Amino acid sequence: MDQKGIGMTQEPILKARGLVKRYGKVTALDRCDFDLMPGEILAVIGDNGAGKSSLIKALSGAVQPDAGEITLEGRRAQFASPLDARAQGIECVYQTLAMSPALSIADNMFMGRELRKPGIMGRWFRQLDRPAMEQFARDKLSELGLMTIQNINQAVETLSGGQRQGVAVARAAAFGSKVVILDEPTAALGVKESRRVLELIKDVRARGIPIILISHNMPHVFEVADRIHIHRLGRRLCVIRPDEYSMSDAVAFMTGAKLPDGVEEAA
Amino acid sequence: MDQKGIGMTQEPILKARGLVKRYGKVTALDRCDFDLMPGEILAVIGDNGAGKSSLIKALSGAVQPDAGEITLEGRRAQFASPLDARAQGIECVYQTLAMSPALSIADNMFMGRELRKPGIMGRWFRQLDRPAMEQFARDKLSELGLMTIQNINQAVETLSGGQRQGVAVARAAAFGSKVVILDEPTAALGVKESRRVLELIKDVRARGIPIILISHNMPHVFEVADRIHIHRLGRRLCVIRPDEYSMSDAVAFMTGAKLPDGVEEAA
Amino acid sequence: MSSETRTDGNFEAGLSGASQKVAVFEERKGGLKRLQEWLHMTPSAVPMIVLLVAVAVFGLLSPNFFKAITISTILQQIAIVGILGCAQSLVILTAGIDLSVGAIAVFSSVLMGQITFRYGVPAPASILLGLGLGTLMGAANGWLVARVKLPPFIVTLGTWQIILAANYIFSANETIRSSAIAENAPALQFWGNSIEPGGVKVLYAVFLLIALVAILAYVLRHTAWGRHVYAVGDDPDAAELAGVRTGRVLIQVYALAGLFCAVAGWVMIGRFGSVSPSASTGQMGNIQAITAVVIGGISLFGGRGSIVGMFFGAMIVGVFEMGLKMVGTDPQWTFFLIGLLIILAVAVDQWIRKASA
Amino acid sequence: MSSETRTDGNFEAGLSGASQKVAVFEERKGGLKRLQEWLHMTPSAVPMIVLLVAVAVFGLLSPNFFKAITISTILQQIAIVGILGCAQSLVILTAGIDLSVGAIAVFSSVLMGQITFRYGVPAPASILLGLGLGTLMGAANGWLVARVKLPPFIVTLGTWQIILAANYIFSANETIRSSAIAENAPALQFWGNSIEPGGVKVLYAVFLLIALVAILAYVLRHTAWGRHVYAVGDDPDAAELAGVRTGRVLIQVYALAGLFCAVAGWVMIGRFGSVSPSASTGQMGNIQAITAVVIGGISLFGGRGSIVGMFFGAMIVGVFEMGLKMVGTDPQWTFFLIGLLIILAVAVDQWIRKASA
Amino acid sequence: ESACLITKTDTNPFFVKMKQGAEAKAAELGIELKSYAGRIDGDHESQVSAIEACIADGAKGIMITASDTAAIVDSVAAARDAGLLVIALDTPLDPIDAADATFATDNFRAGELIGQWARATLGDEAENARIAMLDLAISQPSVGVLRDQGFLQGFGIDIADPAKWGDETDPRIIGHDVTSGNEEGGLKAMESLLAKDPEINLVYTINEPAAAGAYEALKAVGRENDVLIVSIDGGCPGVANVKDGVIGATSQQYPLDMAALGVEAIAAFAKDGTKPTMTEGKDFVDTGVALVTDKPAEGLESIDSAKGTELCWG
Ligand SMILES: Nc1ncnc2c1ncn2[C@@H]1O[C@H](COP(=O)(O)OP(=O)(O)OP(=O)(O)O)[C@@H](O)[C@H]1O
Ligand SMILES: Nc1ncnc2c1ncn2[C@@H]1O[C@H](COP(=O)(O)OP(=O)(O)OP(=O)(O)O)[C@@H](O)[C@H]1O
Ligand SMILES: [Mg+2]
Ligand SMILES: [Mg+2]
Repeated sequence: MDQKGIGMTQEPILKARGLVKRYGKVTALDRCDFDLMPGEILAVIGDNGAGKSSLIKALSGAVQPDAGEITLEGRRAQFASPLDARAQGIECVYQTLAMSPALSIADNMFMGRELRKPGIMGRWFRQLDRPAMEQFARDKLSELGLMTIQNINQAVETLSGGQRQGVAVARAAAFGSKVVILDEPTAALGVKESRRVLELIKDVRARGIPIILISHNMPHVFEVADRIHIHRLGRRLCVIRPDEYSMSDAVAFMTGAKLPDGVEEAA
Repeated sequence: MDQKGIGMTQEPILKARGLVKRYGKVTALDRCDFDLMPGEILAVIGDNGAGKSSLIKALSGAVQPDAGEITLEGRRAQFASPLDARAQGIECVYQTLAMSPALSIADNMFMGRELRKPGIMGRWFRQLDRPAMEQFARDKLSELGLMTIQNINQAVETLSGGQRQGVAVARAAAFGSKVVILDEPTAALGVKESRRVLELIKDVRARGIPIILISHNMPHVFEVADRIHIHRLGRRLCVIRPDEYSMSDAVAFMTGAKLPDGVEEAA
Repeated sequence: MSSETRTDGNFEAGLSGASQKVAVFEERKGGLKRLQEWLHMTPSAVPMIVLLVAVAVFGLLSPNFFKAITISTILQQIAIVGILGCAQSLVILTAGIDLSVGAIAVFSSVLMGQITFRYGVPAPASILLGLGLGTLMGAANGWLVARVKLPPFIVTLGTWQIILAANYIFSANETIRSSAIAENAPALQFWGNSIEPGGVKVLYAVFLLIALVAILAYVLRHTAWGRHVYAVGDDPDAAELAGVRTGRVLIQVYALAGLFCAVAGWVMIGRFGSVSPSASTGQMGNIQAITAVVIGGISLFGGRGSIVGMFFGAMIVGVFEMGLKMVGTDPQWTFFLIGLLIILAVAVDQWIRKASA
Repeated sequence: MSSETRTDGNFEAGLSGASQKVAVFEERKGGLKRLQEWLHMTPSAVPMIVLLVAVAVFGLLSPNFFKAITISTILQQIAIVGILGCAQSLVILTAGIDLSVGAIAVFSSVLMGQITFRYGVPAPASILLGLGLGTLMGAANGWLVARVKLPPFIVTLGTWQIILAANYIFSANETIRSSAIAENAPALQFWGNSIEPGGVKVLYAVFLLIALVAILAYVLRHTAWGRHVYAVGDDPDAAELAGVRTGRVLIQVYALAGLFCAVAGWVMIGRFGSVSPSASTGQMGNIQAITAVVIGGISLFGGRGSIVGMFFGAMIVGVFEMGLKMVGTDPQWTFFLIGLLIILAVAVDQWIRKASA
Repeated sequence: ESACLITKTDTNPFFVKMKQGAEAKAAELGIELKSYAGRIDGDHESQVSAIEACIADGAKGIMITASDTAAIVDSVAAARDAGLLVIALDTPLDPIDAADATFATDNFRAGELIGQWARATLGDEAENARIAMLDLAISQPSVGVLRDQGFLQGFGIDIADPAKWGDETDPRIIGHDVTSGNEEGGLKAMESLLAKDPEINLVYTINEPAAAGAYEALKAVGRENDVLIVSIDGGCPGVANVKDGVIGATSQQYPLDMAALGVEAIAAFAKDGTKPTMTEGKDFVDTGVALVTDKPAEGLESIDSAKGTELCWG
């Protein structure tokens, strides 16, 4: 299989080469490459501990890789913090969700980009526009069907695991402008809520924004992904198209049961 | 549908009647009933926030219900703490996993039931038998295929989300003697690891131990469950057998799209 | 796989027509329940209630307690602790702790005094200088915490000693006498002025404290920065990932705390008349401020609590100290009973919270 | 649903023959890297290195520093702080803090002395009584923390005052003189005895400290109880869910801390000869012990660190204080420099940890 | 040649001056002086470790103002065994011959003087006096107790146990409170006692900073002119306050003299091993105490504030 051929007609919007990340003795990323094309949904699949989360953390500025380089829209990018990445339009839902448990849903959704009241109160007294923030949060959660949340001012710590995840996904989808990264967004979600998230992912792509989706749910992956990045032992094993391979193949590749054509087992 | 008829030929091993649990204004359990038959795998499904986790927390002593009663093997049970429940043979994997992040995998697996060295060192100096504990932990993890863990003395905080979940499941399966409760055990697991957990669940049942499985993964639920408890709005809506209903039906019931025969929407 | 036959590929079809209803549960009724709920929603009410009970008890025990002078004395005694408490609250909300608050306050007051008297700078200018230097000391704490990533306890334990020692060295242990200040630099004693509505003498310092508490309460509740302070204290990693510049917020918080301490130093001159490097606030101010904060219900683990609670916390300590002295126990017994009452106050607080959960 | 056609029901077929291989990555080489890794694996080595550097520097600055008497003086000076540090370490490992350690130590020593001299109880019996009462005071702290669920800081802030006041009241400010003790109750001064191998005088108290550290290190590392202490400090909810009786562990920890403090009180009699209720350990002991613990690398947030680190932490403080005295700085400059060095020591520690991560 | 000076604290101006006096003398005699201090009043342990440091450092002699006069005896004995000359400054050790020599003022006597002065000044009103006692610390360090009890004795009040303040039953005592010996503490203590009894008309203070604080509290309620404040120390700001009428009378002590004498004694000892000789008829070298007031009372020897200013120490 000619990997290089896949989708390489365009320039990738987000590209990484030779990323290395070590934690003490563990090498979580081992000279890993990565390409995200404009407007696509790229799924990343791999065993537990393969280094998927480490990869997207490196891409979104949450960790600094020990080696390797990242380019965003052809320009070399150095993200010192998630805020840097966010300023460039990369929005990420981390596996740990990154929520402040004691704060409300609305506070969490707008963390770091709060809305201020119009007029003097906002300009001079820097008062938050709570009604607007709450309305926005309510709308986004309704889109996801998370209407079982009774009170938008509820502290996040009082939400069920699934509700919490829903809030995080709603936040990323609402604010991502260039790239949206989702690390297992449906892991804790129910059937109905998962469906909503998948629809939302398609909506976001329809807005022309590319998405990186990490998931262990093969049916979901094969349903929405344009390309699938298979991660194994800290690096990219291959990239496949869901219509050219079956789920069994993908599972076989990522677990090491089979090797894709033209690739030799690295480790 | 005659709910009462299902599996009621035997006495339930674990039974609850009229459980109520309130968190401030939220009523997480609203006069909820529950039955677990000996030797069965009972799946509990429901929307996010339906109160599934609250239910099993009440059953395992992690929270005290505001009202209602629980009976274990026909005797009234009052679990003041998870330790009480554990002493009675109820082992639980919570959604939050209940791990001490800074401690090692082996330490976590044996928390509260450590092995001591034989002979004087153990009896008098109460020294831990680390080699035995480590060996045991390694074996259990291998059974689950979590061999990507390099070092059994690694701190749990350095594990990937999926690896952590695997450790928690291995712990419960290894020690549960009467009832094993699993709250979304495969949520963060990969395809390979999920499969292992399902096999493990079947193994446990084969040992004659009944299992409560909370999951949002319908194919998994329909594959392993003997009966399915459908939870909705804080209470049991109905109990179905997977061979009598389709997944679509179950999903429709739990999301409120359809009502099962003979049940009226409560809330 | 055994389940093949039961699996229908498209089980999500069941979703069509799924309920969109929000779960609605009956509301509980009853006055007591409502009170509990209100207490739960308004954590600062709990210290307020403890305070009212304390006032009532001491009022019964000591006939002098309800006299105007007692009230005004209590208020003016808590002014400094209250302002230090504002500084401490900010820091503790970020899950930090500031042991140097008292030292910064004393050193700032010494700086203001010595710059005026030793170097002949006009009082308003040296006040500004003192406030600026206090802010700098706080910012240094913040920099060590946020950038060098040292634990706040150890940083401020170190700077506490450093600042206190610098204070003695710089001042050469010299006290500036009250009469000299009143003559040459009355601006230094500004906060010692008072108004007397209806015979109750109230220092300007008391109004300053109330204003600071009100402003801080607004800022923490109604501005983005305030929410960031809570987020940093709640879970710094999550806050960072969510896009809060945690480092910057921390430095700002410690610097602001330094500024408040310097303000407290200025108030000290007004209140004590003189400028003395050996004021006990330098040694005890931190413990007093922390006591007020904790009795006021702010969690030492960060992210939870309100500044208004701290105000009531300071009041509780003030009322206890005064009340016990008036009831007439000897100082050792007063010390003993205050220890007991601190524990009791927090236990009651905890009990009310639990009952209402 | 659009993906129908691509879905194959039994994708898990792909699993057959899945690799069981453990990921293996190349090991990094190089001496520096190895050192870093070793430091990372052995956190208590970091304070040890800081200690060695400090000793070397003071040895260069002061010709008298390397004399036997200096070494033995430092050792005997840290004996009490070190024992209090053991108590404090236990508590801090559970994410608590104990401000009452110094007060318990002083009160216990007063109890031992007064029970012997005022009530005529034989010394060994009153020592046992004193140890028991100290344990009780600690247990009271633990009960308040574990059962009433009050924050440790506020509990021990309260008991600190209570115990200190009780100490003054009970003792009636009476010092029991050294000569009286030596005559009538030498058992009280037991730990003040010493051996002199090669001219270096080493108090029994120093051996006691080393023994306590060794035992605690063993208990924390190699017994179930020790692991539970770490688990409680790490995440109490998780520990409770995982089946640790967190309440009981907490009470045991505080009670044990109380016992250690009482032992420290006994050692104080040996070291100072006399029994004095106004010993400044009552006021300062807590801060000194906390300093040792934190410099030793135990996290104030609980669950991380080792008791051996605390020992080196106490040594570092002892060496700094002695070294600075010998170099001859004035006391305020000594405080200033110790403040600075506390921060520096922790900064270096942090830096090494970071470099090796 | 080196010598050590160990004071109770180094934040109290009294000890700061003592140190300056010692340093000046040491420089003159070519002796290296190292100073140590406790961290808080009553800090006994720091003094013990300071003595140990001096021994280790090979000093020739130690001057110490002991925080705990009985407890320090062991350490002092160890120092003398090691061949050091130990001189007690300001406060005699218990027993007094535990030190080689003592250059001290009698704190009890200092208290007695102001007590007698207050009694004489109040005249018949003394029977109805309402007294506030502003003490040092609740740990009751010995200076605080000696001064307090001396004052009460001088005023004619039964002091019960002379080793403890607060056990008196005389109704003229409104209350005791502690001040840490600084303005802040003096102010707060005075405020509290005024709330307890607004009619207070005599205030004993442990030292002059506490007196200044008490004065501020009295001024705030407009009673600065009809309350008598007495104090002890004789520092220059204190004497200035006597002059200004803030303090009615104070007992002046001479820390500079004590320190200078101490350094000279150590220098002499270092040279040829001579030990200092005591004041005639006493077992210590009394450096004296004088009552400073501008309103002399009959039958009481005193100096006025002008003279006091000449003799004051900082
Ligand atoms: N902070 C850390 N410290 C040490 N090791 C870490 C840390 N984070 C991750 N690792 C290790 O790095 C490897 C990759 O982890 P990562 O979280 O990237 O896996 P993943 O592919 O996201 O797995 P999962 O699907 O389970 O989330 C794992 O072996 C893990 O143990
Ligand atoms: N500690 C708490 N405080 C307040 N409310 C809570 C708390 N725990 C749960 N709740 C509320 O109780 C309801 C039920 O929560 P629960 O966690 O039992 O749901 P769940 O069915 O397990 O959902 P999921 O599938 O998302 O895990 C939710 O509405 C949640 O907001
Ligand atoms: Mg991951
Ligand atoms: Mg749940």
